[in-house]
Amino acid sequence: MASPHIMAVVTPYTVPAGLMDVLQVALLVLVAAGATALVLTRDPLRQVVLLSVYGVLLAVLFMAFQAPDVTLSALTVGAVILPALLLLTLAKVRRREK
Amino acid sequence: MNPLLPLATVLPLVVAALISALNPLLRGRRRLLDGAAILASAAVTVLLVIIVVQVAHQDATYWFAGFRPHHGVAIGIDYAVGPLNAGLACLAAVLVTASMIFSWRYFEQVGAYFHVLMLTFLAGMTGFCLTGDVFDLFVWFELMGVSAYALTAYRPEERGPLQGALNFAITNSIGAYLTLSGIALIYGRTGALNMAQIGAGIARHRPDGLVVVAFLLIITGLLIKGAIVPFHFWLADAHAVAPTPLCVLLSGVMVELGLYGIARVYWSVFGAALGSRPVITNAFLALGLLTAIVGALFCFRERHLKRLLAFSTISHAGMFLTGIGMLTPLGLAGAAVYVASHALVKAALFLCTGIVLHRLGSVNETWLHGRGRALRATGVIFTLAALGLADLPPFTTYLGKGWIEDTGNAHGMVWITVVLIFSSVIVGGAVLRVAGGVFYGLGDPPSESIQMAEESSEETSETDAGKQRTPLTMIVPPAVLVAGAVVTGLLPHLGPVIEAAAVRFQDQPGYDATVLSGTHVLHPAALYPAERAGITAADLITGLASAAGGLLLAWLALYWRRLPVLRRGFEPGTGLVQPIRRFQSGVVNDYVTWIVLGVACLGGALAFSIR
Amino acid sequence: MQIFPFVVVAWILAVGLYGIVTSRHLVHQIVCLIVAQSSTYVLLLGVGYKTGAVAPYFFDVPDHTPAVDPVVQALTLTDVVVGAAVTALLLSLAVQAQKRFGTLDPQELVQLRG
Amino acid sequence: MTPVQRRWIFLGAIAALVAFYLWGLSGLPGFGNYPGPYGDVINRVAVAQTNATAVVSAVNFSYRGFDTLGEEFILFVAASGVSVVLRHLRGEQERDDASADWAMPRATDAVRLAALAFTGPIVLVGWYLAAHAQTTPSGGFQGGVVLASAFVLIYLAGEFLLFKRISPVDITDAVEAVGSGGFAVVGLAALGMGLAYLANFLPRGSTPGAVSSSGTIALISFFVGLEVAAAFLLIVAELVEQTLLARQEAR
Repeated sequence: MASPHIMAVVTPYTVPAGLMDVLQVALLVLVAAGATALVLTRDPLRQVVLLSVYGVLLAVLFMAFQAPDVTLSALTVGAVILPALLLLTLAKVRRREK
Repeated sequence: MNPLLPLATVLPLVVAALISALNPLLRGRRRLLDGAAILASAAVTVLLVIIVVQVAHQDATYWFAGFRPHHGVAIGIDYAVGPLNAGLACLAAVLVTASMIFSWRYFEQVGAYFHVLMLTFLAGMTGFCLTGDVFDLFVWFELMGVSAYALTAYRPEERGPLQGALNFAITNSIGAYLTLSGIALIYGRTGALNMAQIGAGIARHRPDGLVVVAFLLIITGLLIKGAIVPFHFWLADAHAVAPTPLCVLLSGVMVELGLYGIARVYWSVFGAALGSRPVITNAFLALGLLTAIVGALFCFRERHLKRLLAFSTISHAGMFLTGIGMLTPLGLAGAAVYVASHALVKAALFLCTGIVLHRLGSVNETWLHGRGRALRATGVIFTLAALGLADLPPFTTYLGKGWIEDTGNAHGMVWITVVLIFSSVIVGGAVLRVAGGVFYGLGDPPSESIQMAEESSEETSETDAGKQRTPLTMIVPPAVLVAGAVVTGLLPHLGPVIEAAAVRFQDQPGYDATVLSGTHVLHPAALYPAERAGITAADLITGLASAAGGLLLAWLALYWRRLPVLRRGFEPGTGLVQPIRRFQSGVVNDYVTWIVLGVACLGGALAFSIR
Repeated sequence: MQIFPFVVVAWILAVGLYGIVTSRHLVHQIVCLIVAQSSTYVLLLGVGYKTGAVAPYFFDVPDHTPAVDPVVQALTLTDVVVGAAVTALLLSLAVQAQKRFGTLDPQELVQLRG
Repeated sequence: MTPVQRRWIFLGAIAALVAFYLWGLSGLPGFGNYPGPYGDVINRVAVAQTNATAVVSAVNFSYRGFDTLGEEFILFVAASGVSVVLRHLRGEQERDDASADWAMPRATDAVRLAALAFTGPIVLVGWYLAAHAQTTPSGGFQGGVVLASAFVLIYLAGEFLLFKRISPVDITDAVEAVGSGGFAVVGLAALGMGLAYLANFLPRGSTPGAVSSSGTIALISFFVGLEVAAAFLLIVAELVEQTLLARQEAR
């Protein structure tokens, strides 16, 4: 473990508090709007695209909440895996709906 | 620390993974596969029996990865094991073992998925029972849930299982997320996930909005799992279509685990903060008694055997919640004994239904009328189990219900006895009617209605071959379970031992001391003065009365055509329950609406009385 | 700012439940379930947040720098996995339901009534 | 209930529920004021106790490792469940469907090239993430998902046969079981040494933050990575399976 007095010289990069607040509020508003849009979109195929966007929005919000680990998961799951699964499902389902 | 405690959960998980990994090698070696799965669940049963004996007089705590709490702050996850929760886990293991033996070579065509899912289900149940950490509770709740959804859809080529599994999965997932929201809320206040630590943290202040809301949200998921009206709709849809071995587990223990969760969360977390307020008791009693009545009425009009048994489970869940909701040691002890004995007879009933399905290819009571005469042994076991369900002494069920009624009477609530006997009579009457009609051909053959004919054609056989006889592996488990329901009542000192366990379960300071500082409280102080738990004349009389009422009702149901006065009341579908029948619509959107409405109403009641 | 994130949490939950109740398409309903669940992520991370604190990684910052709560982040990770698992299972059920019922409208996926 | 009745009942109920929920939420200490003690204690002791600088991974794989064990098995069960539910689709003839046009047209060469070009780096990133659980924001779960998405890219590129060759269900099944079972066995190993289940029994290295540091945390992260990658791969494979058959016949 490096000795503390050496490490103390390195100041971690932090966003100024006021800016952080604004950023978080903006992201929260975007997430709330994204959730609403996602629910009100009744066409599943459009929903898949929106879900991807919503996944990214959540990921960025979690970044602002200082949770990089969760950001990575939200990105990979919310923006890639879930939309992919939904697309595959819709591909099968739609084929039969015709 | 006792290394057996983690094994109760880890052993089935490891065997499940092993079976899955060796799946290609096991293909075509069903005996090996069945044997491994049965051995694993039997081993877990033995393990849990040992644990129950070890913790009979002193609760045990297990800290995973060895992170013990310091100064009252827990940084790891613990198992907090007492006789009641270890006993419930043991009951789950017994039923899993019985269903595994029953399904010996049962599902011929498919791979190892059935065994894998049954074992993970068992692991989820033991983890849920033993854990002392709220988030860990959520994790095992979900493992149990996901295994059960997948098993419900085990025959996905049919419509019923798909619809049942979808409704089951969606309602229970919403419940799980509400529970998680409650956990997050209480964590935001106390910065703790350990039940004892949270309880100690919130006990110091008057309960405010956050505590009340967190409590209600956490128990909502458990009420849904516990099939309490109006959160019960998913149950009948899922139970009616699940494979028989799974029905045994869903009805026998999973529903009861939800109610256990409520008891655990109340007495280990919120009890000290909320205090024993009348509003809590009243809310629990109202929900419990409503559930008991609604379940019983639905049960009686049902002709689909599995659905009939499913509704009887709902009715019994209401009775269990009534026992827990009394908040007295005797009520909890009664609920515990009732849960155990009900699980044994209900499992036997479901297994007998499975035999009927295997031999006769239907579970429709109307169609089956008189066709079960050849199944002599099955008929005897079914009838005995039905009498047990109707609370006939010496089946231990009468003792459990008797204690709940005793504690109600002691607190001046005689109407509890009335409602419980009413529900027992109706449920018992329905199941005895089935026994008499199907296995002995009693009564007039019922007329076939169009709807019934449709339903009977839907259920196709689960088994593939050998329909000419009942294998020993199918008939022995229900016989043993029914015998077990008698034997448990004959155990010496049953009453005092169970009541002492209930007192310890309700002793929150004692629980805190055991978990957080590792000290043991030898003589826990009871919240309420202990009442005498034993076999009283009142218990025997109400038990006999319920069984007699059930028999009379069954006789009436079988012979009503000869009594012109009763002609209207008993016609299936035209009776009392017709107006409430349309609530059970099968549409998951409706079910979710009822859940939200139920939470809102309960929330309103709690908010206005605890504020 | 004190309560605003939690208002958003309640809103997301309500909107998700609204979608589930009014849905006429099973896949849409499953997406709404994902939305309802995402409210728990925001709630968990919201209660563990500390103004001005860094992420709980001590790779390039001194050991005693104030950091936000790592526990809720671990819980959220678990929650994300659980959600993905349930979603996958539900989607496979939807595929089968479409095949067996010929529709994905929850109101027509009715086999047995009480 | 008719949809209109349902909507109104629901709107009334949800308004009450939201009000009730907000009543509870308003009792929180307020955003940005996490009260502790759990997270603060962990932040204080984790680096010294585990030699992992990524405290979230330390919580996931050590302090609350038992939760993660349950979580991995939930994923394991979901993958098995998907196989159970979809197995009856396999083998059922859907020849008539194969000609119908549906929402996944054949990829153009440009898309295929781009997707394939990305596959290599993504596998690398996934591996990197899975191997650095103990140091930086990453871990078996994220790495596993990224690995799985690399295979999804192969699928997007239209190389179905390659996809099928890479992920034959039996082997993926086995890998998945090894991942989740391996996690459980790491815990048992500790038990066998007389320690608590899931206790960290490996040497933790001398430097916090080194790739070889943190003992079982890195090992468990590896197994989680295996489990997650295999589980998602299986789920995708089950959903794709039929598509594969349909395309093969069309060729």
